[in-house]
Amino acid sequence: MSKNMSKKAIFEREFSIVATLVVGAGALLLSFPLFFEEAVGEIDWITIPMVAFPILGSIILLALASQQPRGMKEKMAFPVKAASLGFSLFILAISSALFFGWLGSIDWTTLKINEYNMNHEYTWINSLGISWHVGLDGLSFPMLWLTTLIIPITMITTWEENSGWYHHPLLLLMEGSLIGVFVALDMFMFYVFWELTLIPMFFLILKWGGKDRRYAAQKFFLYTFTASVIMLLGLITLYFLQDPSQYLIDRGVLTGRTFSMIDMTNNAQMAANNGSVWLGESMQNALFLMLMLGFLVKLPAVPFHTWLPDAHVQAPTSGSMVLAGVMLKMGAYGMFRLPLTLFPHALAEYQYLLLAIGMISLVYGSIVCLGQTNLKRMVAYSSVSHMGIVILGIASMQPLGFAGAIFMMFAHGIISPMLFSVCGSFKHHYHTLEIGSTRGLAKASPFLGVYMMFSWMASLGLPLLAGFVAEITVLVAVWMTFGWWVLLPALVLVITAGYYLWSMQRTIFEGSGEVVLPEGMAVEDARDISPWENIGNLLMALLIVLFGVLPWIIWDMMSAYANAHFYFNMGGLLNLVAGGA
Amino acid sequence: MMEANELAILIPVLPILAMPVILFLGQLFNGNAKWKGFWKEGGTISTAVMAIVFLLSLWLIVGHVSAFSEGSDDAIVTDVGNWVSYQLFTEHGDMKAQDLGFGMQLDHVSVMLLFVASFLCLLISIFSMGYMNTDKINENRNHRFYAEFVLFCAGMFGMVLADNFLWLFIFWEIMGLCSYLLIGFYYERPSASYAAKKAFLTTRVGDVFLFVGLLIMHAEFGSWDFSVVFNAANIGAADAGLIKAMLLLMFIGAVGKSAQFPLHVWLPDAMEGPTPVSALIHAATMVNAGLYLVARMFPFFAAPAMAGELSDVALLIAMIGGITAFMAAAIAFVQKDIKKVLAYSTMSQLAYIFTGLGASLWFVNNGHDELAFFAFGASMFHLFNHAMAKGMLFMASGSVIHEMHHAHHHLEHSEGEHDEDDEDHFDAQDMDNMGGLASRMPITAIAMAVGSASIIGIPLIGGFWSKEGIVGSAWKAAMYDGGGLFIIPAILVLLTAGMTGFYMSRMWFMTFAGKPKTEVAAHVEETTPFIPIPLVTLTIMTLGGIIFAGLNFAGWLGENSSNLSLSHAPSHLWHEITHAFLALGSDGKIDPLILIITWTTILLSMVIGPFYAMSLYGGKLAKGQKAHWSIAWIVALSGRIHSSYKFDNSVWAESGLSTALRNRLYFDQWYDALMLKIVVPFSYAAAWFDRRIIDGVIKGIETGSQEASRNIRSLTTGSARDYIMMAALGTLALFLLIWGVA
Amino acid sequence: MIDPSWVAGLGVFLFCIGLWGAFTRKNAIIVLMSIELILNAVNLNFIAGAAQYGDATGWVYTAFAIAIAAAEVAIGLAIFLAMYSQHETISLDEVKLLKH
Amino acid sequence: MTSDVDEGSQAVWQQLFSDGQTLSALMPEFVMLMGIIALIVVPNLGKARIRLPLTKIRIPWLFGGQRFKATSDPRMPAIISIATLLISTILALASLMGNATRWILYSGESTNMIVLLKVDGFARIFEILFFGALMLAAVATISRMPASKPSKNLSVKALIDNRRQVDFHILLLMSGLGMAIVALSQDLFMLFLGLELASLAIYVLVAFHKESKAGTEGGVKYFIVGATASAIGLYGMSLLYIWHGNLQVSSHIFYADSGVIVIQGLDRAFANADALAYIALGMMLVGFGFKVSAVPFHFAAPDAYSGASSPIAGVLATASKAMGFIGLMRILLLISLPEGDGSAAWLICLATLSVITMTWGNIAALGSDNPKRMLAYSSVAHAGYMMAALTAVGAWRWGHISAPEEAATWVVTAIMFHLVVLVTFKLGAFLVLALLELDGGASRSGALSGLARRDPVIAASMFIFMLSLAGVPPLAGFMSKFMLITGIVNVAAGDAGSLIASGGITAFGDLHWVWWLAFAVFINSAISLFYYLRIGVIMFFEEAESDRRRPLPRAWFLRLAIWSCALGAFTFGVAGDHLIVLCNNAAESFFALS
Repeated sequence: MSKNMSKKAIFEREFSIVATLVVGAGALLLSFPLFFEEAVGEIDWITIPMVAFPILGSIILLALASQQPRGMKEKMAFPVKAASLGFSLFILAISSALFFGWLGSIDWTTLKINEYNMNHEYTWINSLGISWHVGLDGLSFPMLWLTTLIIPITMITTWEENSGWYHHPLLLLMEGSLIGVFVALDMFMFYVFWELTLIPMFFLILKWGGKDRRYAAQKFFLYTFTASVIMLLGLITLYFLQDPSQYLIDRGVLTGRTFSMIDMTNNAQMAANNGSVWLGESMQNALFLMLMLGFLVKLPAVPFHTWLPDAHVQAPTSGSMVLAGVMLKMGAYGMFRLPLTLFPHALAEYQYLLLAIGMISLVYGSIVCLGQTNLKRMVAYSSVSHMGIVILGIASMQPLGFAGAIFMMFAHGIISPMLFSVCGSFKHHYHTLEIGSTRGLAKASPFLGVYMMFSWMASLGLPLLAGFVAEITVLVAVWMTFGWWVLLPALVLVITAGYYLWSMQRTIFEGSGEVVLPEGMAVEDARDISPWENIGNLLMALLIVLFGVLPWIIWDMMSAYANAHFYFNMGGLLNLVAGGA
Repeated sequence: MMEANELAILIPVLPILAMPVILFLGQLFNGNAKWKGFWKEGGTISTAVMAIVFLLSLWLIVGHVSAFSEGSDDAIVTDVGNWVSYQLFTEHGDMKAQDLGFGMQLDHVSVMLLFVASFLCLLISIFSMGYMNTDKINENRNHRFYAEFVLFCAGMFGMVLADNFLWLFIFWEIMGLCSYLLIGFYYERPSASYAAKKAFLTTRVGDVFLFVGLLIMHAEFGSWDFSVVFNAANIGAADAGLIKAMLLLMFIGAVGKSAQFPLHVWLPDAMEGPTPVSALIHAATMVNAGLYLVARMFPFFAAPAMAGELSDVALLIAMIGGITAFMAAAIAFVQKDIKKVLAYSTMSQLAYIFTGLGASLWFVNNGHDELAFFAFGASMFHLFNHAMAKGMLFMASGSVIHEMHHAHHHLEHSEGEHDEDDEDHFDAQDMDNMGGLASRMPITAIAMAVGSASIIGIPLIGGFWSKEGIVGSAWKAAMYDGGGLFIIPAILVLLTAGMTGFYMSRMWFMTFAGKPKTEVAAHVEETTPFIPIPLVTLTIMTLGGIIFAGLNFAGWLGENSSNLSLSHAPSHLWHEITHAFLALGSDGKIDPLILIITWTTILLSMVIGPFYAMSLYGGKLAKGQKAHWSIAWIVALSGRIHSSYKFDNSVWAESGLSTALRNRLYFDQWYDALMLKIVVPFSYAAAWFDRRIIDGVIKGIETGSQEASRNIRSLTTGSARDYIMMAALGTLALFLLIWGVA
Repeated sequence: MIDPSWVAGLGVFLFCIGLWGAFTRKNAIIVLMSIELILNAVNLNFIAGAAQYGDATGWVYTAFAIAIAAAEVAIGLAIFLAMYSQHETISLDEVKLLKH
Repeated sequence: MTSDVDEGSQAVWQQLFSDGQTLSALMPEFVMLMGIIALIVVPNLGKARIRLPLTKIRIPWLFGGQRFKATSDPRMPAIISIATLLISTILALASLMGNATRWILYSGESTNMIVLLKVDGFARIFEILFFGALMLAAVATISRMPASKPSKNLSVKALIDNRRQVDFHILLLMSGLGMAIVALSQDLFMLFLGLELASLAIYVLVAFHKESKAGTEGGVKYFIVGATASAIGLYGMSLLYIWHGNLQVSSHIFYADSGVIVIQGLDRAFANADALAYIALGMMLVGFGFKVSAVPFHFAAPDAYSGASSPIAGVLATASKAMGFIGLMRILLLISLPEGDGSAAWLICLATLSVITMTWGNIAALGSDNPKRMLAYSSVAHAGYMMAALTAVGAWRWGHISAPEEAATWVVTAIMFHLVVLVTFKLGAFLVLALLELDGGASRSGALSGLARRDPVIAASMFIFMLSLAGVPPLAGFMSKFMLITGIVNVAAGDAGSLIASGGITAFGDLHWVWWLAFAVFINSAISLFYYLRIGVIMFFEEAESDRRRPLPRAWFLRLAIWSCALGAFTFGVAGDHLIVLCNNAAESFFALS
């Protein structure tokens, strides 16, 4: 549209856009207390900005940048990137302030089940009892903090991605929708954000992806969407299994029911407390399976995992980092939030099914890793294998297992981005991901080698790095519930070490003196990673060490959540565990 | 004393903190002249840290030793802090609050190990400043070495000090990582990176079993703290079968770490690392970790509830020890590489200690506490002696190699044309290139002689005191009723004593006696700085074994009650000697069995082994070469024997057995075959399955739906009449349906 | 007067003929004629019903139906003309550019 | 559906043309009529004069002669029709707000009276839908006829001739009038009249491009099949008339001065229906099935869509489909739902029909390269979704549940909501194609390639439409599909909620099997996502074809329409609450019988 426009005209238009947006936003912000205060009650000044700022910010930046002529876009890249980084850092500041109690001085370890900090509810679609309902607890807050942490790091690491005026705002959009998923306490809202996350990822893969990016992106979108619509069907069924008479009139004017997780959990809790099975056995099982399907695909667990390697291999570094770092955790988070909380009996019923799925994901995933010739694909399968540990922790039905699983989510959330950023740098500098096509890169690019070794070691569960805490806690729980089954995960520890060390030996080591580069690559082209990648990797490495040496920083709230959760489900689980162990 | 305890945490923490500092500075000043000169590329820092740590631990040790001798509690525990706390849901349906904290515990064994570790680490750090920094190949990357080195030491200290099995395991794993890094220090060598991977994976296999054992322990005791786990009442409450399984699993872990059969394959390859690393891993630290773990199992066997239950575990331990000792010694016969010889001798000596521990555990489990304490003490004492001697031997061999290297370089330069690949042809570690070095590097020669003597067990020198005790205990165990199968390890260790005598002296003579076999060997000079310091120190330590014997170190290590006092050292020394040579028991009677065993051992190890070695490999020095008086007579003697007794061992040399030994009994081949022929192809098959079958289903759905779409759309023929016809048929179907329902 | 059922019967007969024609004939105009037949059957039905119930609305319906039929024919023929000017045929089987 | 009409009903009964009230009640329709007349008259105004005989006085006589500039302006007809539609939309909205139910009835003698029209929220919402959709189409075609492919012997100049515009917009308004009558009608034949008025206009509109082969061919096919179908439907009605004696949708009791007059409508009659009645029902299903393009009556639809110009295709996919659904709902939900225990007779066949329809539509759309055909098939699929919801009502076992009407009302609400928001994104998608047609045809997916480069805003809105069609939150399409599903599941769950609350247990097997229809809908929407996403991929990540590098033409009105559609598609998704409430009131008035 804007072909031969004068600089002046461009400037005027930009100015007008910015001015209108800024003025509009300011007016909205100011008018909020004036007009809506009494309408909605006191306003949630923490969560709403955390969700809204990134999304609005990204839309503004995209709108601003997409209208520019070609040359202008490249010029705008830097300010846009800086702006998006600034947004995400701002969000990180908020969440960290919450974490360390500087904001609202919140103690995350004292929450009971179904108690939430910053619990706000505004009616949204009143006729169906849908509301904008947010809150945070020991389960969702670590995930939220992880998100706010990983996104800026991703932005820094992939700072030099081409057409960044488009790339970084997408990451920002990603952050907003992910935060929405983690703060949602209304099932409808949860689902909306759940699906919203797909769109930026779709674009990331499609725009910056590899050769088969089109296939991978569509597969990713379709696969997860299919699973989650079945999950949605389960949610709707659950919705209609409530009794209209139970709720106030303002819950679902037309249906008299509600999507609020809190109310659902209350019902389940009441049922559990008086020893009865909420909704009845078969209904619980059916709904449990429907919800779990959606989450297992997202996790992903074998045999629903095949979208992951394709997506990862084709995705750009940033996409892989966010996908592995945060999006996979949505699945596990959802499991804890809905099925495990609402259907303890079904959990007990399908304990051994989960055990089987977890074991298969773990063992099979690691064996397949060993057989990969593509570095990124190997790492992707290792994600599958690690998520198997999460499932095992759930299947163990031990508070320790639950806490360990949550910690695994967090630990993998900070380790896997580093894995993928290393793979990305490898691809970026050596234009290949084939294991064995290079030798002795540690000489040519020592930092790459160091980070690769570090992240590899972190991922194979080396003590005093974040992964180890999760593994040992989960496996203790697994032994206590399943006994000798624990030998399989133990075996996997060896296999994991095997494929990681083997891949390192065949990429960054050997070469006896001179570096072996992939065909058609001159030695002088072999450079070390860029400062940006360096910073990003260093940050992640520090985090991994921090949470490996001092896990209690974040472990305590997870453990508190798991315990509370467990006391709540006790009524249902006691006899079963006693029988099952 | 409390101060010492509070400061004790610094012992592992200081090195850990030193590591990033060294790395950072190294990155910063890499290539800088001052950094190379004064700072030794971090060597100075690590030495300083090690010195501080050594002083700290000395302080700690002295304090505790005196505390022990005042008869205070045997273990002093300091709690440092909590790590993670959680809740457990027991089968009885109640929630137990748990927490995994880190604390430090000191008792006799850990005191001894702490001393060994800190002392040797300090010496090795000094040694490396000489060895590493004067070698071209390490230019500008020594800071990596020192960083990994200090981390390694931290792991060792932490493991020794930890007061619960979780932290023991954590530091254990850190050591595994560091051994990986250090063995793979020359990562550009395929052999090195292969060896590193092998070491990590092999030990990892053991670690995993240990891990599972720890899980069982946690399930049984609900904790990993020594204080809880070693409580006899708790052990009594636990399930005996599971305890047995737990001990077995933990022992596999120890086997992996201490390179015992069948997980021994990694140790010889680990020689790929720089020599200080070999000294570190194979003498001072890592290999002792396994022994330490097994020693830690003592209370389980001692617990009354387990009496008689676990004797076969003990037997297994001893058996593995015996087999490994014999096998390693046999392989050591044919090794040409000086460090390989030492590696196998390490294996074999550790195996001795395992045998001794096995005997001790067997005794205590069958209620013969006295003998148990004796065997235990002997084993620990042997650990001590072996650590000292072997550390020294490795450093001495390092010095030899280093000087050989230098001499070679020197020659190359003097001859002018200097091409790199020539260096590869010349193997500075091959004993066939050496010979006659006794005169050229006296300090090294003496140190090596003393060390070998200690390993062989020449009377009155360090190793002698402990080895006797181990062999004797094994035989005693064999002779006691129920210990019948102990005869196998007993015989094996007895034979091994003789073989030790052979291969150690073989190494010494091949290296130092006779004429120089190559031009290089003739030009060796002993010039490198720093290297002599540790050699001399350790020579003294080794020779000082007799003092430790006098102090009843063994007894002190064995039964926690007795104390170290110089006052009745002489009397006790006399008691020791009589006990050693006349098998005079405490009751003043002579035990004939032990008498026979003792003298057989002495004969084998001191006479027969060395004699054959001399006759095969001995020889006079070249004309004009003078050795130091302390070893000159040995050289001379070897020369005489060599010339007078000619053995023709060509038959044996060609025999299949020796080939098998040269190929390390084909263990490595088998393991590699297992990996490459079975595991890897299987994994490729799995990958194929994943792509083609599981993902194939998805792809099939996609293609199938496209096909279906094509077919369906082909029904839209484009002719209006067909449309009407279709509609009519559909309507018909509808009517039928309505009919069916209405 | 005649029994309305006869009229309705005739209607059924016409309907069948019309339907058959619509299925079988290629020529668009003849198909249109068959559709007209169906509409006539409708008219007969309405008349029969009106006679049956003595209800005036039947007649009204019929009147409207005839009008509709006329309109349909007019539009139909117009469209056929347009088709003919483009395709030079009015055979329904020969215009199949758009398919699948 | 009704048991008895309560005596004291506040509803207003009035004779057709008896008083001014009818006029006020039917004001939107009259405005449409006026608009049509204006369209006929105004373009002919010119400066023609006649001389009085025997004098020199020339009286300006506005018809004929040299036309004024304004009246010959090609935009003028469109402006008139837009104004007309706008006014009638506003009027309809006003009367919706004041929602009073009026029954317009015709009485010959005082003995037999028939109810012709019922002015209520239901009708009003649908009128707004129709007028809105047509208005968007009119706005889209304001400046020129979007010509799919002008033939060589005819220039675009001729295509944008004022006369053609007049014809086009007259037809547009007529179809709107017909649709409005369908929405209002309370008597089946009345409904049929409206239907025919609308369809006949649309037949012509489809074939409006008589210069192109495709246009005429599509028109012919659509006409032939449509005429046959509606003839069959009419025959079914006539059978019903024979069977029952009137075609009233619902029963009534009037208290006229001549005494109590009872009309027994078909709803009562079907309580004891016989074979004839069901045959008639089936025939009418054929008639309306064609309008909603349900399998197997949908075959002509893709051809018609790809033959017609895109705005018209959009009207077909939204307004005309909605018209068909009004008929279906009247027949199935009002007439042929049995009272008392047991589910409706047509349950099984409609369930099968819906599943086949949605699956067929999606599978067929998977592989079609022509965007218009793809959208046509997708609209077939959407018909399937809505029929599934209808089926759920058929499955309702009356009396088993505390408040049965709620479920039925809810389903009708969902369908209405779906039809309304469908206008925003389905028609919007077609308008984007219209914009591309101005750039030389949109009959291949290649036409869309590189659209993001050429025009990011249009591409973004197209992507919004696609995701909305697929039902991706937070867009309107998701909301509507969500509501359809809730309708079905609500029926399937029955009174399980209160059962559970009272300590009872509901096994999963106790859910009615229509639950699986919801399952089918979701699986199908997952399948459909594939081809919708493909459009997105083509737009964003394929290089534009060599002859299509230049930016799109500035058709500001068309862009305006597209943007408003995109805005609606987003707004109704995140803030559809009020619309839901409106639809719910309308649904209640739909079932209210007096």
